[in-house]
Amino acid sequence: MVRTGYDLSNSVFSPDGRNFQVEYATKAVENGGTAIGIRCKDGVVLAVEKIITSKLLKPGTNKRIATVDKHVGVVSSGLVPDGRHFVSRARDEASSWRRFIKSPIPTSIIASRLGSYVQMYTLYSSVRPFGVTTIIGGWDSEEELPVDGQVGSGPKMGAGGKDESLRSGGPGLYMIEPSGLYWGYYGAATGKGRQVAKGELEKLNLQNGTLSLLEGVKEAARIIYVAHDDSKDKDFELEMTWISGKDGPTKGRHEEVPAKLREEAEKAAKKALEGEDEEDDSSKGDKMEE
Amino acid sequence: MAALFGQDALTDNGPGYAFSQAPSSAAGGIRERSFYPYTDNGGSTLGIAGEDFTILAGDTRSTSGYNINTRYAPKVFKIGGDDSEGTNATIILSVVGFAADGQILKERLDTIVKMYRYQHGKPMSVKACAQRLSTILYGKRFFPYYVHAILGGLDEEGKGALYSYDPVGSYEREQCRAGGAAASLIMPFLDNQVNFKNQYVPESGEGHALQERPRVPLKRKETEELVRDAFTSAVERHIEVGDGLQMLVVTKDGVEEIYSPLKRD
Amino acid sequence: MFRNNYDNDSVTFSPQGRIFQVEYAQEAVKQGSVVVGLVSKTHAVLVALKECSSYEKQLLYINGGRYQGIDDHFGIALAGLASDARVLSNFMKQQALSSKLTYGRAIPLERIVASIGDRAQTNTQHYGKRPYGVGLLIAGIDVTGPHLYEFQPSGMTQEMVACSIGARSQTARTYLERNLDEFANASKEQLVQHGLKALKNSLPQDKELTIDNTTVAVIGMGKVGKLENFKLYDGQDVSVWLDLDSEEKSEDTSAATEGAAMEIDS
Amino acid sequence: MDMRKTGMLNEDGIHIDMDHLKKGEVNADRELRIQERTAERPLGPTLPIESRISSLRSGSAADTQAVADIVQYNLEQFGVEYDMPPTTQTAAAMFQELCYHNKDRLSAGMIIAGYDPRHGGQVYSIPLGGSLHKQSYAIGGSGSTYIYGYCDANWREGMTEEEGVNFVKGALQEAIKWDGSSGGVIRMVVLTAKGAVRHLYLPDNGYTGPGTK
Amino acid sequence: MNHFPQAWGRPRDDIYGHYDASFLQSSGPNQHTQSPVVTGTSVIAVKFKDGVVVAADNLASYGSLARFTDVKRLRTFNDTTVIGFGGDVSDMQYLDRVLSSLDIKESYANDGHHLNAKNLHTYLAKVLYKRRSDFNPLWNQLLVAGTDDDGKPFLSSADLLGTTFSAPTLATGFGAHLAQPLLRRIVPDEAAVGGITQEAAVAAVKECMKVLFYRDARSLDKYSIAVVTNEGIDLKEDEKLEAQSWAFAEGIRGYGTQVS
Repeated sequence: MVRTGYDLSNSVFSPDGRNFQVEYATKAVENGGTAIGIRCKDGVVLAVEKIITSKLLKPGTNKRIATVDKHVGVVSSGLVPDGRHFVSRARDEASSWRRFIKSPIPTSIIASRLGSYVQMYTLYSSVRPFGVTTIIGGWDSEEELPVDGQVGSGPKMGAGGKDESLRSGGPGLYMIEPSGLYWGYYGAATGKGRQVAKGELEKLNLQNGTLSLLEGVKEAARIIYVAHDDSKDKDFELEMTWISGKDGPTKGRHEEVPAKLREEAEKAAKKALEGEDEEDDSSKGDKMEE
Repeated sequence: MAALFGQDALTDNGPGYAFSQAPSSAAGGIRERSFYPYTDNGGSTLGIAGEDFTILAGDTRSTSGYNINTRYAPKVFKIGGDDSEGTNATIILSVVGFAADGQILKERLDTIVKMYRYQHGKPMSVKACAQRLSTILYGKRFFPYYVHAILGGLDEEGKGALYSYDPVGSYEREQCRAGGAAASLIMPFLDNQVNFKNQYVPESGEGHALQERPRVPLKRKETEELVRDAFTSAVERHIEVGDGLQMLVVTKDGVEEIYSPLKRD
Repeated sequence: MFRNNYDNDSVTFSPQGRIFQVEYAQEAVKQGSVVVGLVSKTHAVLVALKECSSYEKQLLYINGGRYQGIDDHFGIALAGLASDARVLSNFMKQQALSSKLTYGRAIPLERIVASIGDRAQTNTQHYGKRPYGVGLLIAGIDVTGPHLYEFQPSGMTQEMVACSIGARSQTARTYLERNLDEFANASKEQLVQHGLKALKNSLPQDKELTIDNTTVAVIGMGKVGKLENFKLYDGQDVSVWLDLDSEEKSEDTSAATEGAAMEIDS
Repeated sequence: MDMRKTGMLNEDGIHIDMDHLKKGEVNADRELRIQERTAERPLGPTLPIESRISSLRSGSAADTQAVADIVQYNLEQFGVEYDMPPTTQTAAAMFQELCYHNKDRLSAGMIIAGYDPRHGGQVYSIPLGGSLHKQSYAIGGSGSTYIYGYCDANWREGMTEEEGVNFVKGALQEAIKWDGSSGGVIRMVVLTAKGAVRHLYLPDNGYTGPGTK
Repeated sequence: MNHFPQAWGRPRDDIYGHYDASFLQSSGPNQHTQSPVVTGTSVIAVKFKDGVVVAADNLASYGSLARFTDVKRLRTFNDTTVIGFGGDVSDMQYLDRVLSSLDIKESYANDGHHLNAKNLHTYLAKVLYKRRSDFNPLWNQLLVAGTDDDGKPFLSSADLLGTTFSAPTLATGFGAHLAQPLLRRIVPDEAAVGGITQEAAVAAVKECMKVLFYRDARSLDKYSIAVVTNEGIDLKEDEKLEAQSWAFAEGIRGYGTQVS
């Protein structure tokens, strides 16, 4: 294969209008563990397949899904340290929003800010693009939030003249690629198993807005298990977080899915897989057990 | 002005204060915005260097004006050592005056002594620490730490070493020193009892022939008693001193802490 | 062509999405002599080979011996460029100090490790910088118990049960992996012995561990919530550990296995 | 209005804002704010910040105008950048930020009132030091000291728009009566889902009209 | 510390003589220092065997005007710590935001470490000292209540100068004069803390709130009270003073028509 040198520097177009460095960065993502996000009617689930690269790693630690402010979760696939950089920027954005607007940053806005940030790393030859694709899930509060720090409460019966039919807040899910490109999603997947995962997500018909958060958790676990290619990869650990509204289990906060629920979901996922694999040789199923 | 209510009512009937109390009012003339960044938290400290030990002591009362903030606020601290408790420390410091400055000063010195150990692999000598403390204090010559600091330890020969400081870093190695609210009460007592000032050998003569009582190094036990007496007396005569007496004693075996109650009136 | 053009700086991806400069920096870690770290439920241990490769002036930085006092709750061991380690170590020292001064609390280990990881990542994304050429093992204890972390030049940091980095560390890792299940309930002595055995495995055939080439550092949870401060054993002091090792060998080579079996019974 | 030694304009007047609600009138729950001022100036202290957010200012006219201008600009930017109208809270947060961080340089007491469909009518008060208080109604300015009692005694939860207007008018009449530094006409703006409606009441007819015209 | 937050941090004429402020520039850039405007009065707190009780009334005064009557001056942190604010309300709100952002930052690691009351007090004291050293003080006195590293009750004060002290009973503002002696009678020293039940502590604090309302003209009969223990925080923000008795007024004879 003949390379022309247009791929040696960031911020350089090739004659056919490609930015090779961004494409190569995407390659780094394609080797990462699968990460997915599902936007349910009453919340968002994030899940990631953590490949166990060494037996010496301490199980249950080395978390890969991060919280931003209290209501946003971020998971990325690709170069892990780049993901950490991304998260720390996200936290800066959220805190600067807090400083000026004195309220939590809406998910759509943090996605847009971070999209711009990632895009900036494709513009200059002095930096390289992010080697991660990131999924951002958040819940914008449906409640009337006070201005941070305010005292007093107004009339006891609440403010007058509200349009009660208005629905505000709710779940948000976005995915940002190394190019800085981002879209809002019902279901998003990245990393090694993204193709399989996307197929599975599509089957869920998420745009109908009927999938509940609890079902979402089950589906997320199942999809990660389906997307995991255990002929190629070693064992993996499943990490899952979720965010619900004020009436849901997390009360608007981004939190780890409780261990019990996750284990249940994993058990169901394994079972579903076994069902699928019945015709295959059973050695795979055994392997899952260990 | 009326738009902002009669702000002057704020302090019409309190004690007098050095600055106009009216909050900056709407276009109401010159705005006075002074702030006095110090206060005096009372209390007293005292240090005595012996032959092979040094004692630093302080009462544990903290005051503001006529109020007692607390009956237990230590004024004597270990500096350096292995951890935040000062395990294996060999240097002690007392601070009296503005407590917040004292606290910060102590923390700065403690950090420096610990960093010294980190960088040089050996503990800092009292002499070096004494010089460093002076530098810290002078570094804030134009916004001083409002404290009277006394540093104690053992010198290279194992003798008791005591250094006392003014707020801007002037320092001197001394045999004994009292600081804080009751300094003027305690110091003359120490002059007499530690350095035997105004004590003469009986019958030794008249006028210039009169011989001063020769100085003898104090024993640790009697020094502790001396410290206790000094504070018991100070408590009687100074309202900002009382509640408890905290003593740190450095010897070749390390630092020992002794606490005893004082009158709480 | 053997050489490629994608390895000149750390801001260029190869077509496979690799960053060669970072990978080369990882090689620098392998030039350093081996260090081993492991944790039990009560202790964290670092053992290291002292003979410095040409790369290293100082093998073991322990924030308990030379760095005593301020971060009494953790220490580090390095493989690779010692000067890079010093930069990171000083940074950690500052962070630890500032945590003590600002909050009156010993800095949580995971956070201080993450902070050097973040620092290292920056060096892999900007032109004109180079990745750190050093790997670290960070071992210590905080209120959540003993921890061991590995730091890599890429900025990757991971919590481990046991780990080894440096020259021929693969053999040490193999030992650790084989005995992984025994660490959690090991006593302080057993843990150090495992460390020494792993270390020995990485030695060339004709070499032995001696007081001249081995250092050991231990930190443990003392009684009633108190720390057993980080303690470095160097020179003659190491002999207690080495003797322990040889005694055991002469008595019964399988003592460790037995010990573990007994614990399972109980 | 008079000139002080500092060269700052000082504005007198009183402001009442109320956040009030009532049931029964379609879309009529609203937030109200009124202000009154000496008649010599063509504009009241009421400044529209966004179409349905207003600020009331007391203290130095120059200061409060400057603050209001900055906030207005920022709110416009906000709307453009995020493609959504700012809420009353956002406006209040911005005002508070400016008033608090520049408290030693400003002499500005502000009342922020606004309506948005999600939060309904709201009133915030930012007194001199730059603290932020959410209130049922807020009063400020020189005349306000005279009507703390009136307002406390006459304010009720869930008033209708008409009751609200009367409450505000009644309070202001008292302020005008007793405060030597307040007087003239009553200007009022009523913020509801329907938008901002300005009212004017003259002493000529005992403050009964002309109202909204 | 006394009844006049405006006077905090200023030398008293009767003790120091009139202060010569001439060397302090009265004009020029970087003038920060302000005075408190909207202020809260006393905060009082007492340790008991399992924790700490803290209380403050719900009033924010504007000079002598009782301007805001629904200002909650106790703030919780982490479900482990209560902070009571006396002094300027705008600075209290600022500190509240500082604490919120600290809370968010702390929860990021999710590593099982939490700041306790002692850590928080150290931090706040540093913030206050820093600001006083910049001549831009936060005009507050804070009481921080909760438990320390060993789970024992913790109570400590920090003020606009960065001065800190800790005691089994603490009170700011007017409370330092009126409530502190009453509380000290019940809990004279650290050793006595172990013998105090929660009920006794709450009763003592409520009694003090009543005395303060009787005698502090800038106080309110609505108040907030929090009990903080290792089990969590019980915060009530809309308490009313109970069983007040002003009937003694009948017996007072003094001026005018009452001289008989």
